[in-house]
Amino acid sequence: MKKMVLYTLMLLLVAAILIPATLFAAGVQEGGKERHAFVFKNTGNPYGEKQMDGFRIGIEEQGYEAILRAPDLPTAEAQIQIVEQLISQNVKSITITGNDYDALEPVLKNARKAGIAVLSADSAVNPASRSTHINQADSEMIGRTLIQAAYDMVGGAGEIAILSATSQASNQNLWIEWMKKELTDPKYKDIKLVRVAYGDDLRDKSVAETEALLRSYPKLKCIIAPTTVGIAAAGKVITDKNLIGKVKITGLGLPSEMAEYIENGACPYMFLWNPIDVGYLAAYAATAVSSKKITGAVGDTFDANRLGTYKVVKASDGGTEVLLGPPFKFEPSNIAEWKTVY
Amino acid sequence: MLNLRRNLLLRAERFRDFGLLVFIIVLSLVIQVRNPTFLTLSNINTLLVNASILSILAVGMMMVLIIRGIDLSIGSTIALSGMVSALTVSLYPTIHPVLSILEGVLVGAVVGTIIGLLVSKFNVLPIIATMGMMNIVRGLTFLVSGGKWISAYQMSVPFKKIATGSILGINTLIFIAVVIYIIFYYFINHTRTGRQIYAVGSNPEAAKVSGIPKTRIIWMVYIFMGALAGLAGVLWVSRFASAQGDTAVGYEMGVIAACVLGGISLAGGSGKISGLILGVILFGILNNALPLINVSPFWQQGIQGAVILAAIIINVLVKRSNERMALRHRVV
Amino acid sequence: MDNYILELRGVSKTFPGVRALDNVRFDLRPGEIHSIMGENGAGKSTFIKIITGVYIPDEGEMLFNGKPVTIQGTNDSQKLGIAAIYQHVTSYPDLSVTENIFIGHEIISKRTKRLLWNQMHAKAKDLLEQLGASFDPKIRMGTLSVAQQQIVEIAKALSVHAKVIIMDEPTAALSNRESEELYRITKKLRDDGVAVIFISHRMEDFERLADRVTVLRDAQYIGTWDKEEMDHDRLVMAMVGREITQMFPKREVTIKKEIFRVEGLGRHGVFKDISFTLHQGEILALTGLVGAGRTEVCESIYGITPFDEGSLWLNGKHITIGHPHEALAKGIGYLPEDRLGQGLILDWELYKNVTLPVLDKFSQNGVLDTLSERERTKEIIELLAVKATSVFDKAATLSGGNQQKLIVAKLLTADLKVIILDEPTKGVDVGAKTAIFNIMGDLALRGYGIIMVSSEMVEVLGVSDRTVVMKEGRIAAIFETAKTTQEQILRAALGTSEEGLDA
Amino acid sequence: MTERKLLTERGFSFKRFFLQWEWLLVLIFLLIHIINSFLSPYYLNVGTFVRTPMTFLDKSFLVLPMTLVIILGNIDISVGSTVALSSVVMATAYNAGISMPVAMLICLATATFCGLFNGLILVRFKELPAMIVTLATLTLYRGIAYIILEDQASGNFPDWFSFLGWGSVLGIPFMLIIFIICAVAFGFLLHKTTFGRIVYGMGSNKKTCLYSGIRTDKILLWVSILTGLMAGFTALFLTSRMGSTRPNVAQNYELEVIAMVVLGGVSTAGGKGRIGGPILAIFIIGFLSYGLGLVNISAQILLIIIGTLLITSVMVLNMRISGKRKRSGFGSHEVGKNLTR
Repeated sequence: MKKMVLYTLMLLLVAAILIPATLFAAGVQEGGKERHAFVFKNTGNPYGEKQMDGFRIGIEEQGYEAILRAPDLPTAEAQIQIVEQLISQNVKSITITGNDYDALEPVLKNARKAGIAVLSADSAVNPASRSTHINQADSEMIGRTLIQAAYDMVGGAGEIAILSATSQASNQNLWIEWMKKELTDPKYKDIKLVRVAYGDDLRDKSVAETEALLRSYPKLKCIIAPTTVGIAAAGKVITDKNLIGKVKITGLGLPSEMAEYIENGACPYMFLWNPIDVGYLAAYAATAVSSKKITGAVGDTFDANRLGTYKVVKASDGGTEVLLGPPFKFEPSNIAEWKTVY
Repeated sequence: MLNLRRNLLLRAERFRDFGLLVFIIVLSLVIQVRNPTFLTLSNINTLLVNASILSILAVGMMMVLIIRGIDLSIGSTIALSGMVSALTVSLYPTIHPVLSILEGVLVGAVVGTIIGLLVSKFNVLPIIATMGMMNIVRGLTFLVSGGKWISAYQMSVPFKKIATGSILGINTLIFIAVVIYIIFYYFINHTRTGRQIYAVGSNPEAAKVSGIPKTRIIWMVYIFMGALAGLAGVLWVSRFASAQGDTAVGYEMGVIAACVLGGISLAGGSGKISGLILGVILFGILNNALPLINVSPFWQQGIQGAVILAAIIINVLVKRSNERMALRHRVV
Repeated sequence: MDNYILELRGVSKTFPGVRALDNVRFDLRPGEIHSIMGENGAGKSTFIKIITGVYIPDEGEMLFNGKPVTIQGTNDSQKLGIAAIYQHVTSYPDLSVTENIFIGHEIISKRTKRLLWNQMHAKAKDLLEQLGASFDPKIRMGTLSVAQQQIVEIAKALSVHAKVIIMDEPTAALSNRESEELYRITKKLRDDGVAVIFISHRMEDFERLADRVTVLRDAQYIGTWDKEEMDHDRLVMAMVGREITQMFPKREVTIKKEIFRVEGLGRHGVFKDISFTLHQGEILALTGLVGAGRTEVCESIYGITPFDEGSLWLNGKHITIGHPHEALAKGIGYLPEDRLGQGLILDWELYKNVTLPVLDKFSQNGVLDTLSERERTKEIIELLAVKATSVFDKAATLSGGNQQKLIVAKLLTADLKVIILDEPTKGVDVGAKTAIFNIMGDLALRGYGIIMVSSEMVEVLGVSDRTVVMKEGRIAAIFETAKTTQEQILRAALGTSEEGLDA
Repeated sequence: MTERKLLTERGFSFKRFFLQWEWLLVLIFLLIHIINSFLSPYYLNVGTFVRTPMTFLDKSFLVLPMTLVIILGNIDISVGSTVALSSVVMATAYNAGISMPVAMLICLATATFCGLFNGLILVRFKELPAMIVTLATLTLYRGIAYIILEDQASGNFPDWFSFLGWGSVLGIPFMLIIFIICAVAFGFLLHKTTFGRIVYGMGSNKKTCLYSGIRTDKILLWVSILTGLMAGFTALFLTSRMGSTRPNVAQNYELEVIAMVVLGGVSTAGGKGRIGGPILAIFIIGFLSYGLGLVNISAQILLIIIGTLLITSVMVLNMRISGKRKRSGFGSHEVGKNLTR
């Protein structure tokens, strides 16, 4: 009897490996189609899902096959493993949204040695490891625009604070730098940036940090949150503490997440580019580079079907990048139509 | 001599809670000095609201620890139950909040049942069983959500009211937490089954001969833990008005830490609600106050670690010195 | 007058590979103390586990008050009014005394089902007072002494109004005084009409208590006798199946020079002013009531728990011992009281157990030489006549006596001068006892100095050359064993004597 | 007195030999390769077997000491944080102008100290279970890493440093070579030396070891130190592979590592298990996730698979044990009682 159980369990054990494998093996079709890969920060992030969708559409339009990957945790270690696996599948190109600016350099260099075109999108990796970077929006522009937004929300004078994502997120930090630069403009002499808090993109921590900000700085007039989780958490707190109108929220957020708070006025308006377009553009850039049409050098131009023609320009970090365009402004008037999209 | 030993043991125990209380008071005063808004009603309210979810989980974890177990899967369970209930709400906005809560609790209970089965019937060590379930449940969460988040606007107002509303002037979260504490205080102190939890943890061998259904007790405790985690999941989602796949990753460590601060021993058998409450409050203060007193965000984790370490070590030192003193005073 | 309250016929029980009980019968009259005796492994424990429903017999029938009954679990036996007090006290250290008494049959209010603490505490207090115990039922069980815990167990039995109370080696862990207390209580129970099954292999228990005795040997029923028709020797014969010519083999050793001396040893609140000397070839008994601090003294000497004052002298040289490791290095070995918990690693092969204290001897710069380990083990356990088939046997598979021998073997691998044996015959059957005494004798002959901690007057008198009696952490008296009597020692232990020569 | 000859030699028994847990692991290992090569045309090539190990070997250095820790009956959940801290310290040291070799030594030293610190607390405060202590240091160490590096990543190490994680000698990854050396060393330590014997002893019954004159504290300290040291190795290789570091590297490594050890047939109850199992487990989980990665199975499916693998394998293990001897609830006392006779 014990033996029986033993063997059935052993079978279970094997099944644990076999069944899912065979089930999901469908994921690979053979047949010489060019394969282009997109690696996002982590799974279960709608923003990322949308980028992947965009990428898939862009690739399949061109008659190629898209591989969409993401680790379960947003770490560089995990992304390295995924890239390794993509290299062995000798895909044509890899487009990655880096969980770390530098940490992926070695593996990505290997990929390029193996003749794979490597691009970064959304969150950059360092110039040494990429042909070019698909920048959803110019960091400088984002930084400055957000400060201007805050300026206009607080009516030219008052305390503002920043609620960022993890202290480790490269692009957020870049934007914050630009915000600080913008603030040096005499025009903002009455605007006081009291604190940069980090919500680590965790709901509970973001909420706690927001509450702390409100408590420590009763005169706080505006919170800038350049991160989807942070801004939603902030909006939630403002709503619950019915401070709507007293403290305003702006920053970068998902329409779906923010619809509630834009509609109830906690957040007069916020910005975001269309992640679908980011992925879509990345798709065309990737094929362009992998097919040697362009090298990703400054001045190269390529056609991105419905988005039109794009030009590779110099990036602030010394590498090159492709700018998607100005961020889109979400306000009560248009939020309704977007909240269901992403 | 025996009475002496007994008294000092009691003293050590009482002293523990007392010492913790003193520590909390001192800490609060220090913070109060640095930031006068700390001991305001509204802040204490926020503090409690933020601590309430953790405290609910802590009750379950206490019972698990008492029966010499541990549960690392609660973070994932929170995510799953939260996601499931949020999905249902987004599909049927008219569903009554109480039903969503029950739904979440049910999901959690199912997870708990599986863990309990593994631990009590198949003798899988708790740490392993729950570690495995942690992965499985997390994976399931991603599967059911298909990578989507459920956002504020997709949730019915009553559902969001679960966390923001208030009963008898008290915020619902706090209210629920308090109710849970009362229920479980009564349960583990004044019912037969409740005491049997302690019995099993105190001497699992003896349980056999004195006819205590060891297996069933252990199983039950894990079901409770799961159910509470499920409840916490719904509250979580309702509170933050958003459900995502990676909700509460690594949350279990915080809960266990709170229990440890509350003086529940991982050796099983012992642990009191009173101590637990203190532990949870201390943990809540650490989370709430550090941002308040302008501690650099980069120092917060370090400080928390240091406090936990200090707390457990001081606890030991106090116990020891008590025993040594008692021995010195004993004449031979 | 054959109205039996409990009667078993042809009961058999088999475990994988082990015939634990073979066609055993037994009967019990109300208001009698019926002693079940037999060596370890004779099947006593299995037998009572069957009565209490922990095990279910393979064959045989059981009658309660003349009516056949089947007991499927502990609950059934409790319903019938059978209560058991087990060898290894099965209490809940973290729970209060009250709970320990009422566990399984708590007093709960009919309506709300909540526990009625006050009633339970009150009732518990009565029960304890009936048994002449004074401690507060609210305190945690873990803070009680073994004896007190057993009283609680008895109170538990009373609380269910048990008609049959089974005591499984209750005196094993008790000092004489506590045993006296237990005898009193047991007799009281009997006079109240309770039928008591008393399991033990302490002769004293039988002589002081039993009305009748049933003897088991090797899972077989040997017979049942009235107290009167049984004397010590015949009982031992029945138990062992062979005649024990000499329980305490006397051998002639000429006590040589002093080898070890303890001066003014003291540990705050535990013991004080402990001074004695030990000579080569001498067996020094260290006795006294349980809790008198004997084990504590030994453990301090052995370096388990540091002492606060006093000094140790080995061969006239002052030595300090901070850790058992140093003790062994200096030639002092200790056989701990708790065989399973401190003496052996049960799921280890014999040879691994034997060489554990002296692994360095069996390794070149850290690398083990298992072959020599096994060879040495073979020699030494053959020397001590440990019953085993190979050195790969697991320690757990040995009987109590052989396990004890195995621990002695551990000591012998290290070259020692002083050996401290803490209750070496505790829970060991008659046959093995003799063997162990023989070994001690041989060791003495070979010039070891031996300290034997023991509560059993008989063996203290039988084996030792001198006797150190401790009382409440101090030395009450030191006797030349040959020139002393059980009474003297007892009086010293209980603190009613002044006599005794000093060290 | 017994004339009966005592056996000191034990003949080779096929049953004993093939009933070892490792065989099941080997089976699974092969099975995985077969499945994988069926699933993906890219699987069966030299590249796979050369490059794949690199993708998971960094954390497997932790598996070796963790095996000791668990056999010892303890657990250490602070290893991930230790890796992070030592790696951060190394980077900071290097960027403060200290030469790389020295910085690497500092890294190892830091890690070793972390281990030692755990060990010291465990020794001085025996009342505290390892789980609690390491839970506290888990938070503490990573906290310190954050204090040091705040929101910065730190890197730009010399080029040769990347050789550790990427280079290979005669086609064999350098990491693999080092790992094999370490594995052999640990295997020897655990199975051939007195140290290993005592580790098993303490795992089965600390008291007995103490009463047998074993300096248990010393052993415990050494195991902790070894754990720290190996965490240092992991830090070196991980950092080398990433070319830069930051306070949040090596998240959740502890759980992955413990999972591997347990899958390797080491009982968390202590005293049982061999080094071979965990090593096999490393490669099983490694190649499994790699192979499934090749067919682009999503991360969450992988989570589920590994979870199931862990639980089922442990259940099988339990069956074997309880099959061997009558099951006995808790504690060795009970075993003793059942089998006495």
